[in-house]
Amino acid sequence: MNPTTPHAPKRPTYRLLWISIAVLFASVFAFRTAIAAQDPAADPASIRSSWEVLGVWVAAFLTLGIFSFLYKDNPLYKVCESLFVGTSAAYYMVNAFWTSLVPKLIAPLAPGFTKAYLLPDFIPSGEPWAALALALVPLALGVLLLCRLLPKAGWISVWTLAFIIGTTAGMRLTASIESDIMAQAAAASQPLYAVDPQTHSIDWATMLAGVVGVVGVLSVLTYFFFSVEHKGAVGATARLGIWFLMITFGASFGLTVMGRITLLSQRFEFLFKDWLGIL
Amino acid sequence: MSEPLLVRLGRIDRRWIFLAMALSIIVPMLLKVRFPEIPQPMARATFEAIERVPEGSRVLIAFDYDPASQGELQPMANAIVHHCASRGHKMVFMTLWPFGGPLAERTIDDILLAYHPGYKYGIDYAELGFQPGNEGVVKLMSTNIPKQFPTDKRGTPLAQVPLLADLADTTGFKLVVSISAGYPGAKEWVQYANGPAPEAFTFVSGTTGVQAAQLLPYYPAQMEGMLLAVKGAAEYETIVEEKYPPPQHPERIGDGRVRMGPQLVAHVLMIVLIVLGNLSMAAGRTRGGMR
Amino acid sequence: MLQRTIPIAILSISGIVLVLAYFSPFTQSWGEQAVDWFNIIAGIAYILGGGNLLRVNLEKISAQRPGWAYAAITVAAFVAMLGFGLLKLGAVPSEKYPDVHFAGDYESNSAPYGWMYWNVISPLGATMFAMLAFYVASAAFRAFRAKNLESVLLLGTAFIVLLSATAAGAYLTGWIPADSAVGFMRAERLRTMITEVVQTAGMRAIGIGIAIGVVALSVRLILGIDRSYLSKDGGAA
Amino acid sequence: MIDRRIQVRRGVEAVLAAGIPAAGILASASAAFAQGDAAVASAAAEKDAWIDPARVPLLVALIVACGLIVAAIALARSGVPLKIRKLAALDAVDEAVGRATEMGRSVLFVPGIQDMNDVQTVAGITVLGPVAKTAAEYDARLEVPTSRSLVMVAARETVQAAHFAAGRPETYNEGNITYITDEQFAYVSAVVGRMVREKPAACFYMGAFYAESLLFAENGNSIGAIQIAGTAEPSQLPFFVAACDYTLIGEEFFAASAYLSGERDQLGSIKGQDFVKLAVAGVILAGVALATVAAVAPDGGAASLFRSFQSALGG
Repeated sequence: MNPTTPHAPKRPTYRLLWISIAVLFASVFAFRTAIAAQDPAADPASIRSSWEVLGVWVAAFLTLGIFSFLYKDNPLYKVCESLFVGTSAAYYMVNAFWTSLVPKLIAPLAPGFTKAYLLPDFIPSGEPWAALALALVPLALGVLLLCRLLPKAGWISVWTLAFIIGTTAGMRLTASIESDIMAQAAAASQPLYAVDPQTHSIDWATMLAGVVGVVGVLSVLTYFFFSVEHKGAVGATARLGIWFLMITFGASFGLTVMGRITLLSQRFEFLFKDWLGIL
Repeated sequence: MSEPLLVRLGRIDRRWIFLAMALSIIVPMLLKVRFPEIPQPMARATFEAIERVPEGSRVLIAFDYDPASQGELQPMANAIVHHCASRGHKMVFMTLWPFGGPLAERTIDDILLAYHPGYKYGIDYAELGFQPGNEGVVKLMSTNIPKQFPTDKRGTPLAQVPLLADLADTTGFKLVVSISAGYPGAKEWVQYANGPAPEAFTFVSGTTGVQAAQLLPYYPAQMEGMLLAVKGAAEYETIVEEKYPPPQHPERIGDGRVRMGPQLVAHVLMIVLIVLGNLSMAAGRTRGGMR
Repeated sequence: MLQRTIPIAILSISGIVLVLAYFSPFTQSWGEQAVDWFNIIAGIAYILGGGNLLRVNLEKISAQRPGWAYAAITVAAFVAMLGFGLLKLGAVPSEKYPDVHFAGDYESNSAPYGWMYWNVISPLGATMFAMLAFYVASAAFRAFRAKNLESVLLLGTAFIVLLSATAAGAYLTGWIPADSAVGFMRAERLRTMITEVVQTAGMRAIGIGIAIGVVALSVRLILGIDRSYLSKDGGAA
Repeated sequence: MIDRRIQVRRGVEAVLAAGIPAAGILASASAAFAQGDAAVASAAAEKDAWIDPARVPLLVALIVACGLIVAAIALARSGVPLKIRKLAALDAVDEAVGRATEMGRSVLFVPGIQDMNDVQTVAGITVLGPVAKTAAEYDARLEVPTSRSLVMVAARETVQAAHFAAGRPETYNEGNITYITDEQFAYVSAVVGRMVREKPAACFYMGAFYAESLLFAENGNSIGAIQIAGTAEPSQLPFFVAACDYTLIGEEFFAASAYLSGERDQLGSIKGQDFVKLAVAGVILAGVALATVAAVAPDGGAASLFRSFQSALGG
């Protein structure tokens, strides 16, 4: 497969980028030392250990490295990205090892070793043989799964995949019907008539909400009905369903945008409060 | 005849838009712009749901998110933990996300122990930590917690932790809270813990803007309370701070309201960008522009 | 036989056990045991992820393909984090068992593993996601067109939600008297109506549709009708 | 409802060893386990029911739903012709590819960023078939950048088969279907770079998408391309619907792939899901009727009927 870059572009110069980041760091460093010299109490970082201060600076450097992609894709961004991919993959493995593999796999297989070196508070099970036997099953299936890494023996991992897919299907079958179909049908069954308990007059607001709710669910369900062409009454209902869908997607769009903006303001908060200390 | 401003605007370099978004957040942040938050029905219902849980009951708080969603969800986590501690609840912390563990621990140090120094590990609060398996963890906890968590996060068998010794399954909690950024999260708690035993415990969730829409159908029948993104957090913080003012460091449960300042300016910018984009396209088309 | 019949049998049996365990208390602990194994294997799968990453990047380095230096950084970061985590280097010794090295807390901020979580993984992950605010802004200007009634409805609702989610909404519609007939036009009333009535109805119908799709797929898998996961080279996932 | 479930747990574990399904290889385990921890029979004096009484409504719903789906698949297999309603996005394929050929520009097809184990990616590759066939007939250049090697293999097979079906096997060029990288944002920036350079006239986004749906839709718009998307990812649908010309929304995407694949089982499954949807709509209508009558006459018979209806559904 030929590499996808059609013609080697003139080696892009990132000089402007490096200079601007270097100047930024130097000025911030000077700025912070100036504040610390004036009045040590004013600089929140002064009380924290040097280990933490180094951490804040590394975090700020990496944050700016990722933001530099907005200006142009550059080596600094690629370094940050590969750092992220490497550290997070290792974090997954270490976490799974200490939280699940040690207490649930190594402990029953090697109780003595685990109690001595890994989990001092570990209490070996009453029937070590039974615990061992029950731990051999996931161990065997796990080893089969890891065979995918070997070029030839990859096919055997399908046994473990079958167990994972089967268990997932079994769990989701009952859960989907109970919580996402039956309970939703119950919640959708709202009355089309509502009386205000005190005044015994019609409570228009609740009644309207009930009608709109019921019409909304049924019309969107009609839109997702594939056995009948969208013509005549079905077509009109489906059209109403599309309008409900558009308002639903509009509201979801607003919520998603709100969420993304909050994440960005937290990053700027970090840069201006924890790193620059001017917020 | 030079092109009208609008059509030239259509070809603007997108980095100017990036700069506009950055400034729309940085400027109000540095000017410390604040707005009063009037709590709406959903945030108030969440507060009432937690208030109805009798004082000193055992509650489960699941930190189902990672640092990427910390900006949206940490304010809710802080406010909920403070609210539960002020009610004297016995709190059990856990997470379905591999990266959630340290977030729970930092909330314990910054909020729980800072505001309520009387809380002792093993008696008033405990940590179960993370377990892989996504919905499988919730499924197994709904019937057999000791099998899912042989030990707590510190490696002590559950039998030796007073708060967890008699914990058989999720019906052992009076309140379950899932601070949820996606899968696995609040939806899996509704399907695999609330579904099997609907009246066993009160279920409340705080969620990101992205996942909020998918959880709305569960409110209020299967989920008594729901905090929608940073707006929900800001409203909920207002009510909690009114009733349970923190002894010191009040700013630690104020992040929601702090972030609502830049939020307003950025939202207005988004609307302006969409309107301008459409105007420039319309202007472009009337001059026989591309497509 | 080994490549087709046994996997299909394993899938069907584990699926049926899980469904049965939900209905009959007698088989409940069978279901619990299957899910316990499922969770352990999910943990082992993370090792597969790490192994794959190592293999792909080591190949890239040995073949000196363009950008192999970044692959080297990924491998170095991976090995460093793995070393600090598995060997608990620099971990804070536990008070109860100071002499048992592996009982130490490796995730605390002063241990290298915890330090890298808070100062490398956390800022990188958070900033990667924060970039989306920039992308949604430029997409707002260049992609979201009000070309027909449907898109006008969508963008109009988005405007209402964006405005009413902040104090701007209250500012713009605060003058409408709350108890008057047109009181529902107030921003927060509009937002509550849109979110709790219309959006809930729409998402409820979409949710029911997706749930029925999950039921159909699960039935096809458990009854062995759908065998796409057994694709030719055996390693479908 | 709290104590309605009979907690017979410890007593059953002795039976467990004999019934370990997945590990038939461990006969010794069952023997060792049989004399396991004392089977503490449940303290409750109640008779151990075979089926937990509270789950009976769920069991009925499960049997009805699965029955309808399996029946529909059997119907499809027996050769009954099954029709799926017209999907606007599919009719737009000819228009889009035709336009690309007129303007002498390429067609881009992005099959999402997940692997073949994701149902949406499989549906995306199925939709690739007819798109490739139309492109072959119009002799338009079709590019398919993928982010998983397995997806590239599947895409190449589909496009080659499409070229055969269009009767032009010689125009099939394997080089147009490339594997770029597994990493999400690296893949996105590579594809977006190519979009801006080659300015395809028609862009298809069919599969599982996350945050990058924005980037594709934005750049597609800025080069003036017709954009047709299809995904079941709820968080990305608002962006695709707002930015693209046609969108296959959630289930429509799976219905389209079933219709295009023409595979009996898939068509039968879609039909079965329609039957279940009809049943659910019926239940909702009944519920609404009961609720309305109960609201009108709060102490009438309907009110108690409605309460049992709600509790049966677990509402």
